[in-house]
Amino acid sequence: MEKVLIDLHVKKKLHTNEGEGELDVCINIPEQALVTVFGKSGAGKTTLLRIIAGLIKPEGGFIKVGGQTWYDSGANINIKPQLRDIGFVFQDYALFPNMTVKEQLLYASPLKEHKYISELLDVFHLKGLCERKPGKLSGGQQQRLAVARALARKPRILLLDEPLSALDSEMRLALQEEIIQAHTNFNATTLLVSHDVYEVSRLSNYVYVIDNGRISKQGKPGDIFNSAMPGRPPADEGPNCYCSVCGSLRQ
Amino acid sequence: MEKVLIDLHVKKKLHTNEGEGELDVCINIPEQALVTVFGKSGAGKTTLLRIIAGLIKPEGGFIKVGGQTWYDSGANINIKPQLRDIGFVFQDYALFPNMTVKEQLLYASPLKEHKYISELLDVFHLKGLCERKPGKLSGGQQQRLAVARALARKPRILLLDEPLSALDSEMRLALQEEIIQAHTNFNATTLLVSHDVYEVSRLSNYVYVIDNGRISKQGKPGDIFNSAMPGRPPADEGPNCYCSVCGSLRQ
Amino acid sequence: STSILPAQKITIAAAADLRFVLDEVSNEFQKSNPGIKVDIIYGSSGNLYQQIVNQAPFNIFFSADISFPKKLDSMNLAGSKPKLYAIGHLVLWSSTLDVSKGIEILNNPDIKKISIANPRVAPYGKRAVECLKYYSLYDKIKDKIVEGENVSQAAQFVLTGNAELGLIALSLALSPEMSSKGKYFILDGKSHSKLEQAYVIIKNSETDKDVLNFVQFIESEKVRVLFGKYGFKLPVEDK
Amino acid sequence: MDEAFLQTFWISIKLASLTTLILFCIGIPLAYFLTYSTFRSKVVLQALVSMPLVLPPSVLGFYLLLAFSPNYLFGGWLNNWFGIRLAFSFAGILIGSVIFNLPFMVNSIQTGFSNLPASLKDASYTLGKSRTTTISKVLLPNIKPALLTGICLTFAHSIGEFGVILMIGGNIPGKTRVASLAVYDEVQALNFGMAGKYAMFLFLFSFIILLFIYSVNREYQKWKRF
Amino acid sequence: MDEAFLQTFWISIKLASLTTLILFCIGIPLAYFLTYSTFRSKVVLQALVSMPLVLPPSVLGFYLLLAFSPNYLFGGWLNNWFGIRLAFSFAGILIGSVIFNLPFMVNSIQTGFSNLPASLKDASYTLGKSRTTTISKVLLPNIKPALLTGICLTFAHSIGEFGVILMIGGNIPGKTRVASLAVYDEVQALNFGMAGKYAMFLFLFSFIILLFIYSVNREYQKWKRF
Ligand SMILES: Nc1ncnc2c1ncn2[C@@H]1O[C@H](COP(=O)(O)OP(=O)(O)OP(=O)(O)O)[C@@H](O)[C@H]1O
Ligand SMILES: Nc1ncnc2c1ncn2[C@@H]1O[C@H](COP(=O)(O)OP(=O)(O)OP(=O)(O)O)[C@@H](O)[C@H]1O
Ligand SMILES: [Mg+2]
Ligand SMILES: [Mg+2]
Repeated sequence: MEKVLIDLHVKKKLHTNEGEGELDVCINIPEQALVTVFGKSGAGKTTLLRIIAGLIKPEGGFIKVGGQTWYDSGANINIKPQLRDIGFVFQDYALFPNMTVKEQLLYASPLKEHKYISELLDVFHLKGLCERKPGKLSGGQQQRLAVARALARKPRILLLDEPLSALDSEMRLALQEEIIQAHTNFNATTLLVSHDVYEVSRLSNYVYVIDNGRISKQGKPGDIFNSAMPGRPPADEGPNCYCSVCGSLRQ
Repeated sequence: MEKVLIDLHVKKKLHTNEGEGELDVCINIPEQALVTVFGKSGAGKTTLLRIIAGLIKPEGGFIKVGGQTWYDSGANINIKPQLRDIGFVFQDYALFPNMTVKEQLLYASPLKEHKYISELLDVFHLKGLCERKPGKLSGGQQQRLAVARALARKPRILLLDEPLSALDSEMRLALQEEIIQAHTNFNATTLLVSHDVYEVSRLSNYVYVIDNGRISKQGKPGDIFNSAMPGRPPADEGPNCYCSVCGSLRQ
Repeated sequence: STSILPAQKITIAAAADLRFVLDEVSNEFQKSNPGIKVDIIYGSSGNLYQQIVNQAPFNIFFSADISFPKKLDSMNLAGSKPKLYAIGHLVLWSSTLDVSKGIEILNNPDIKKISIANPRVAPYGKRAVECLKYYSLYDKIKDKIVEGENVSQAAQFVLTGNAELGLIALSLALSPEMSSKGKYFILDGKSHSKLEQAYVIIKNSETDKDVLNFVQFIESEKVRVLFGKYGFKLPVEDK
Repeated sequence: MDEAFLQTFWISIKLASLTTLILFCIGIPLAYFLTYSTFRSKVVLQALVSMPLVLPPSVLGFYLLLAFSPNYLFGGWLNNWFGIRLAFSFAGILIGSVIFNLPFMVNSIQTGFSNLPASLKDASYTLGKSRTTTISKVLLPNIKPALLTGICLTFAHSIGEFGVILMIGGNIPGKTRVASLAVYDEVQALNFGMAGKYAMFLFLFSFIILLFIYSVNREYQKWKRF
Repeated sequence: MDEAFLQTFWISIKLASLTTLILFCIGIPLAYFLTYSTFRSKVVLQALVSMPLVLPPSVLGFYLLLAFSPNYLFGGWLNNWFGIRLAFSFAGILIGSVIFNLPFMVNSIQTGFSNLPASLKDASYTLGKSRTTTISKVLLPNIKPALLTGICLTFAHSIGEFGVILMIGGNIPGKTRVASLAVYDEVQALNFGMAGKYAMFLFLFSFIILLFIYSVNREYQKWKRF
């Protein structure tokens, strides 16, 4: 088996629609894996990613990455987000209103690699907008910038919170390719939140399903999604529906 | 043919990734229709909706709704957004940070119909969160609130800018049902922006495709999406992919 | 020299009622001693005293009374004994009313406000209250009194017309700014204690020959005339 | 603490509270206009609003003294038609205080408005809400820290202000003699002990008020954020 | 305009610029601490920062005068060890001006910080940026209106301030006589014409500065928004 890179067990109280609950998850992610977190709206996916990034302090447990302990409630260790080598795509993008598209990427890139940034601008279809501030970008352009900014750092761990939800299917397919590329090119271990089963299947090799604050299922995408989802009719392609997503499945 | 409710022709300069362009569209929407606007990221969909809402002033053309002129560059008419009877779901939600979930709905509802609001809270799975402010909601919860708030007003025209993009497929299906319900219950003429072909097919009876600032295609969803999209391989359902979206097509 | 200030410059702290006369005096002095610059800083005597105690870089202090110079002397902060240089006068002043009948005017019901200097701080204010009490008018008109921070401000109140009548210094009433705009009446000296004004040289300045020059100049005939012009009586003359 | 002291103190509080109240009512529409209007020469108005900051208080007070005087235009009109004299009255120092504190209130509220995202206003408008409703229910509640700053600055500054009042107040006990003047008076009278006592009381009182306001604000902030 | 007036004016500008510069440097870390620290008793510090607003300038000036005096502890120490005398010197009035204007700068910047969404800080931290980088590259550029308000309030207020300087400056030409004192002096001299001329000059000068700053800010705002 591959070496485990991220090994965590965290607890955190949640207030959900159903009342008070607790997030209590154990996850092991091997080096260079691309793992998905899947779950209903409000299940705690974002919270989990923010805990890993060090933006929320859990109430108990530990987070170990490589040999290093990032968090340990027992030993009272909690290292700062700045020292965790991550790239985070926020669900609400969290772009800097004061910087142009290009400035955001330059800011994120520690070595200011102009060539790489120029590549990113190209791939994310932002070249023509590189002097604009985020306030003047469309929703999808903002999201693309958020992903590009996270990649600009070439982090060891990528945390992607629904990174492609605002994009049309064509763009989405292209950028899924980019995420796979980035993942292999600079060996980023990736944790992805997505609601799109096709996307999950295409990108990731392992899925965690969060339900009621616990990991209710985990396994390969094929195994998880072949067992029909609760409350959903079985797959059946009708002639009057062109499914753009499935349409391009075979690569 | 049904009576035309919205009749518009507007022009507005856009700065896109490809450089300066112009949005120049003509649209006729019959009363009680549910129409989709489809197009690439940055094509001008949001801009179009904001123009109809009166939040952006176009550079030329007119907007007529019912007998009333909302905008006319020639006659120098431009009525205020407050006087246009619309409900708008913003792509970035635009929730009020100071109000709880329930307060936002009450604020939106002109007659403060507690029963209806309570129904909305139920349907959108927000009842347990009704005393929370948006800062403490998950991404999907925020989006649900944004849709519920637009419906709370029972507007004559609903403008929905990717209203379900942040939701898991189960929730998405349920809320598509709600949008259809609202549409029939209070006869709202609806304009929807969505990237999800399945969603478009399921909800709407007419599609406008914006490309390069012009309406490049229009027609019934079946007609539009059966002609293969540019650059996409033809539809083909593979056995190793469970497509959650297509999976539930047949109702 | 140990002086903080560069040579050829004198800094004088002076009470507000001296403003016009000392300006003329220093002009005259500079005419006959070109190359010596005289800076005069005006303020209420109390405030200036306070600053001197806290080591303000002044060379001479002209107070509106004699008690502050005496206090400086007793604190060993003076470079000379306090010396009387003038005696001031308290006057009634108005731009609208006829004050020639004297203190009687205070019974005029048209008067809504009467301005005086703050009696707790300013020597002229203290004398004004004494005077009103002497004529048993104080309790009757108490509610009409408004106080200026110093005598100069009391003058401002009448000059702008916000008060109909003021009890102020004669030196101000004779100033070019006021003399053309209203009439004054000198109040009887027996109605209040004497306005004896004294100066001292500040410690360490008594060796400065420019300072000594200026002090000598104060005694000259030219200056006596100037003080007379602004209604001050001179100490010798008074005796 | 004798009666005169309490009276003086009470006038200070009355003056500061009324000033704050009046400026709150004037400040909101003015700040709104200055933030959102597209009127080109609004910068001139903006600069005028900030002027009381630049003019020394005594000079401002002196001009008010001229304006209030029955010998001049405005004061004469007031005097002849209404029999009102503003100099040396509570109404007069209130006017002075309102003018003098205008920039503190307006600039603070304006900073709040200009930090708000435009989307809030848009969203409220599309819900059919009038501008007034939008301001009172959406914009103002979202700039509470700025409103609080404005209120605190104004209240505190009018308690501490003495230059203008010195010029137009006439130091009349029970009417225009405020605490800050009393302290100044005692300092001038070299009555340092008494001055120290007054100043200490003023200090403690203001300190407690500020402490209270900031504690409340802290709770509010905590509740708003994560 | 004679030479003395220009000299006076120059001291005013020097004082206001230095005060603003110093407070800008102190104000940012202080406001940051007051906004983001979770330290429980920071409200006490917050209230202390606002105190100079409440104390009458003359009282503050008086206490400073005592503190600077070589007869007392602090001033004595300065005098004996360094031979420095702060009263009646430019350095002294600068210290007074800095203390007196502290709340204007700090409160403005703080309002700016507390209106920022938390996500900006979070995003910058996840990009591996230190706190200092985050403040200088992300937080500060996004609170430009608040910084501008702070700078304007401070600059303008230190041009107009005279109470404190009157007490500790001694109104010495060429050293501590600032424009606001000079105007006051002319008013005291009943020289209303000259006072008016000086005040008008001060007024116009400040008006132009404010107009300039607000125009620049307006451009910036336009550029930021839709
Ligand atoms: N700042 C907060 N403070 C307290 N509770 C919060 C906060 N943010 C979210 N929550 C609650 O915690 C729960 C989990 O939120 P989280 O954002 O992790 O959900 P999620 O799985 O990302 O959902 P979504 O798919 O809708 O984004 C939700 O029920 C939410 O209401
Ligand atoms: N405030 C603005 N000022 C100027 N240009 C803008 C502004 N907002 C968006 N644009 C530009 O106008 C074009 C159309 O934007 P719009 O938001 O309408 O796109 P969209 O079709 O909604 O895209 P998406 O699917 O990504 O949301 C984009 O290229 C964008 O860069
Ligand atoms: Mg989430
Ligand atoms: Mg859009």
